[in-house]
Amino acid sequence: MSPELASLLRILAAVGLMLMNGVILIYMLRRVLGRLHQRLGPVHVGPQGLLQTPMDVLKLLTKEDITPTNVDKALYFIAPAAVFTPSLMAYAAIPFSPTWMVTDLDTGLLYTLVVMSLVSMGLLMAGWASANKWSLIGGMRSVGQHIAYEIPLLLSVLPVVMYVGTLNLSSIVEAQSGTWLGILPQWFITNPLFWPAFIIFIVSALIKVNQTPFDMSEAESELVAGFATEYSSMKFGLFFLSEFSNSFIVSALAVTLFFGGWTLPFVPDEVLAPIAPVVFMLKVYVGIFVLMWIRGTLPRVRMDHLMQFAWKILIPAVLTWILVFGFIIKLFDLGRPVG
Amino acid sequence: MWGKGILNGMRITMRNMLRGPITVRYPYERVTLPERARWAVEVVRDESGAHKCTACMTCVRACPDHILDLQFTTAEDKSKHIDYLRYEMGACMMCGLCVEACPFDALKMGQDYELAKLTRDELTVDLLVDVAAAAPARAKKASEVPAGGTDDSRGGGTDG
Amino acid sequence: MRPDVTAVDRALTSFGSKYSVCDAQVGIIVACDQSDALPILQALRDSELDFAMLLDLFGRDVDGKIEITYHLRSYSRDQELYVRCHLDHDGDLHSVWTVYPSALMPERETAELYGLTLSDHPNPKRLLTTDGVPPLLRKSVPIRTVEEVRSR
Amino acid sequence: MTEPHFTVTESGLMTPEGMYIPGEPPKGIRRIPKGVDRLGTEHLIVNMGPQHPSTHGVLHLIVELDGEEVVTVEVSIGFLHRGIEKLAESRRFDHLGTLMDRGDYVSVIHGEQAVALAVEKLMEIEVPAKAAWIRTLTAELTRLASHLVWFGTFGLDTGAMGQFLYAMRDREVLLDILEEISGQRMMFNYVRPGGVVADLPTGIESRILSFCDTFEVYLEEHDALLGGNEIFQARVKGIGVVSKETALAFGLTGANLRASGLGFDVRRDRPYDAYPELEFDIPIGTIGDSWDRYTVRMEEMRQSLRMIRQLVGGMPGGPFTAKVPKVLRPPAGEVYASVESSRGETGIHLFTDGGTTPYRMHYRAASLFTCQLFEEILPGHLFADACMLLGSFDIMLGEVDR
Repeated sequence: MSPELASLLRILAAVGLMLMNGVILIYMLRRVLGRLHQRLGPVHVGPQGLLQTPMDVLKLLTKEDITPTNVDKALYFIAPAAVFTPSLMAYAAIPFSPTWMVTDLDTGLLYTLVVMSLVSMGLLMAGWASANKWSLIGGMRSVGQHIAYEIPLLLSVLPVVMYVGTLNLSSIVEAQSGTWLGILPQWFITNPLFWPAFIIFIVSALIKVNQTPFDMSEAESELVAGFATEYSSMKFGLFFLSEFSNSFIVSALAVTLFFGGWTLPFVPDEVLAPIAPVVFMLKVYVGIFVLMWIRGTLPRVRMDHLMQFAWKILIPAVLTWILVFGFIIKLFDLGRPVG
Repeated sequence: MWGKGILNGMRITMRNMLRGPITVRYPYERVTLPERARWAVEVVRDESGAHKCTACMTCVRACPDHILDLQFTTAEDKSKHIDYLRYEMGACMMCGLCVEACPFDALKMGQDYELAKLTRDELTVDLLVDVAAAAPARAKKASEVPAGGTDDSRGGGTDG
Repeated sequence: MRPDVTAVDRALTSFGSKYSVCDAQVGIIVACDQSDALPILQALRDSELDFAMLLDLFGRDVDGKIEITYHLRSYSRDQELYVRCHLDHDGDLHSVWTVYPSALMPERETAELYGLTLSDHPNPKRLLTTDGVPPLLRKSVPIRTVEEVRSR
Repeated sequence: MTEPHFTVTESGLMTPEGMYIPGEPPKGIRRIPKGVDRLGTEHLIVNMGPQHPSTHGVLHLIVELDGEEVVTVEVSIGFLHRGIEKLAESRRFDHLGTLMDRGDYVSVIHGEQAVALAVEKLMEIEVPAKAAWIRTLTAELTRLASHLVWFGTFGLDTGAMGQFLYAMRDREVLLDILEEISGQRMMFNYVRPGGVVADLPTGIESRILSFCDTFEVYLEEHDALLGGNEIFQARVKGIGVVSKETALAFGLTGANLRASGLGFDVRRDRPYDAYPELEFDIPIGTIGDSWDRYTVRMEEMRQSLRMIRQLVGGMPGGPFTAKVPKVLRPPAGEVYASVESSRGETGIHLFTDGGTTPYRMHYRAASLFTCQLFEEILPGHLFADACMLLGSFDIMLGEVDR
C-alpha cells in the first residue's frame, strides 16, 4: 500500500468515525437527557429507538433546502462547511491507540486546539450571513465567548506540556502509563498537582462544546435558535454534527491529557494493545456522559458574567498557576520529560 | 463555597435519573380515567338501545356555545318526533352543562378521549337521527312503564 | 374598606361642586366629569387617604352613555373608592396615566372597545383588535347569534 | 444624544377619523425612538414574539437593543383576544365559569371562584361550610399547579430544561387529582354560585395527603436545584428591581406586589370562603428583584401545601352546595368580588339588571397590569435578563387579552 493511499484511508476513516459519532452521540444525548428528566427518550423506531437518529438524518437529508431571500449567499453556504471542517480536522491528531491515529503530529496538542478555535469563525459567518437579527446576536456572542476562553484553554494544558516536555499527544499518553506506588494509575488526574489545570481546562472546554451552561450562541429561550435560526436541511445538520463532534474532541482531549488516554493500569501491554481503542472510546464516552449530565442540570450563564469570569478570574488564575507549577516542578525536579 | 449549589444540583438530577422514568407510553399503555372524566357528549341508552330524550330542548338552551341542535316535529297526538340531535364536537368545550341540565338523564359525558378526526365534517356528530322522542319520564314514572318505550314506529326507529 | 365620606369631601374641597359623593351598594362612588377626573384622582392620591393604586379602570355602556369607573385602593388605610364619570358615545377619554401609569393599557382597551377617542395618551393605538373591528362592548354591537352559530 | 425621532404607525390610532392626525407626535414614556448614540452605531429593533420561546404565549414585545442592552420596549398584546367580557353578557350566571376557565387557563379555579363569589354577594347566598372548604382546597391545589408552571418555565427561561420537566412531573399528579375531583384536567367548571358541582370523590383525601408527602420532598429538591444554583442566583439577584412605589403605580398585585415589600393578600385582607379559618403566612420580599419574586412564590407553594393539609384534615360535613334556583336571577345591582389568584388579584365587577345574564361583567386581570410594567422595567437590562424577567413576573396571556 502506497503511503498516499494509506493516509487517504485514514482520513476517510476519520470522516466515517465523525459521522458515526454524531449519530451515536445524538441518540445518546436523547436517551441520557431523557433519563435525567425521568422520561424515556426515543424508544419507538427500531429496538430501543436505535434507528431514530438515522431516520432523523435521513429526514434532514431529504428535507427541502430553504435559502432565505436576503441572505449573503456565498457566506451562507460556506458557513456550515467552515464549522464542520475544523471539527473534522481536529480528529487528525487524537491517538485512539499506540498505532491508531490519522497522523502522529509532534505538535498534536497545539494543532487540535488551534483547529478547534476555527469553529467560531464559521459560527460568526453563519450569524452574519443569515440576515436575521437573532442569528447576528448569536454569532457575536459565540465569537466573544470563544475568544475569551481560547486563552485559558490553551494555557490550562501548559502544565501537562511542561511536565512531559512534548506537544505530541501519544507521548503524553505514554507518560501516563504505569502506576504510582503500585496503587493508583499514573494518570495526571490522580496527581493533585494537575487538579487546578484540569478544572480550568474543563470550564474552558465546556465553552467549545456550546451547550448549557454556555450555549450563549444558541440560547433557545433568548435567541430562538441563535446562529442556526435560518438554516434548514443538511446545512443545519452540519452544525449539529460539528457540535457533537466538538464534544467528542473535548472529551477525547480531556481523556488524553488527564485520564491516561488508552492506558489502563495493571494491564500488561500485550493484552492492552488490541483493546486500546475500546478503552479510549469508553473513557471518552464517560466524559461525554458527564457533559450531558451538566447539560441536563445547569441553567445558562449570562454573557457578561461569562466574559468577566474569563478575563477577571480564569486567565489570572491560570497564569498564576503556571508560574507556581513551574516553580514546583523545578524546585523538586518533578518533571518527567519523555523522548 | 461557590459551586456547592451546582454540585448539589448535579446530585439531584442524578437522583432523579435513578428514580426511573415516569412516562406512560400512550398507545401501548393507557391510564384509566376517573369516574367523573368529561369527554364528548353521548346519549344514554339502556340495554335495548333505547334513549330517553324527550326533545324538551333544555340541553340546547343550556349549552353556552350553542353547539347542540335539536329539531323535532310534533304529531297531532302531541307526541314528538326527533328529526335530529346534532352535536358539534369540534366546538364543544366539554363543560358538562347540558348533562347537568338534562331533566331526564338522557345525556352523559362519554369517557372516550380519542376524539381526533380526519375531516372537519366528522366533528359534527348526529347523536340521534330520525327517532321518536321517548315518552316523558314523568309520565313513565307515573304509569311505572319500564324504560325504553319507543314503540312508536313512525320514524322507522333507526338511531344515529 | 369604605372610606369616610367626609374624608373624601375633605380631600376634594378645592373642587367645589364639580363632584358628588354617594354611598352605593358597591362602595363609595365619587361622580364627576371625565375632564375633571385627572385632577380629582391626583387630589385623592396625594391626600391623606393615600389612594396609591389604580386597581382597575373599565367602562360600561348604560343609558346611552359610556360610564367610566376608576377603582382606587389605598393600602395604607385598606380602603377602596370608585370614581365614576360619564361620556357621550364617541366622546373623548382624557388619559390619567400621568397620575396612575397603570391606566395606560386599560384606557386603550376601554377607548377601543367603546369607540372613544383617547387624548393625552402617549400611545393611543388599538390594543386588542385590528382596524375596522367595531367597538365590541357597546350594547349596539351584537355578538354572534344562535342563528349565526347554526348556519356555520 | 441626538433628538430621537418617532416611528408612529398611522393606522390604529384612536382619533375621530380613525387615523393619525399629522402634527406633534405623542409624547411620553411610551415611544420607539430610533436610537443613535455617539459612536454612530445603530440600535437594533427586534420583534420578540408573538412566537418566541420565552414570551410564554402570544405576547409581542418590540424591543430596541443597544448591543445586548434593552433600550426601549413596547408591549403589544391582543393576539388572544376572545371578548370574554362581551360573551359574558350572553351567558347565564351559572355558566360564567366556563368563560373564566378560558381567561387564566392555568389557575382556573380562581376565576370561577371570583364569579361565584360575585353572584353570591349579589344574591346573598350563604355558602355551606363544606362547599367553601372544597373550593378553597381546589383553589390551593390549583395555585400549586400554576406555580409549578411558573417555576418550570422560569427554569426554562434560564436554559435549564430539567426544572421544567420535574415541575411538570409534579403538576401531572396534581392535575390527576383535580381531574378526579372535577372531571377535567384544566377547564374544571367546578365552582358554581352557591357551592360546587359535586362532592369530593371518596378516597381523594388520602391521595391528596400522599401527594403532599412526596411533594414536600420534591419542592425542597426544586428549590435546591434552581434556587440553590449559583449561576441562577447570579442571574436573578438584583435584577429587575421593582420598588414599592413602581409596583403601586403600575397596579401590581399578588406575589409580585408582595415581593416588592407590600404584604397585601386578598386571602387574608379580604377573606373569602374558608380562608379565615386557615393558618398561613404571607411571604414578603424586600427589594422586589427577581430573586424576591422567586423566593416569595416558592414560599407560597410551601404555604399552599400547609393549607392543603389543614383543609383535608378539617373538612366539615354537610351539603356541598346551597339551595339555589335552577336559573339564577340576581337583583339589579353592582358588585365587586376578588380572589387571590396565582398571578395576583383577579376581580369580577358585575353589573346586573335583574335578568338571567349579566348586564356587564368586567374581569380585572392581574396579568394585564403586570404586562404594562415591562415597558418600564425592562429597559436598562441585558436582553438575556429581559427574557428571565418575563418569566419571573409570571404573566398569563389568556388573562391579559381576555
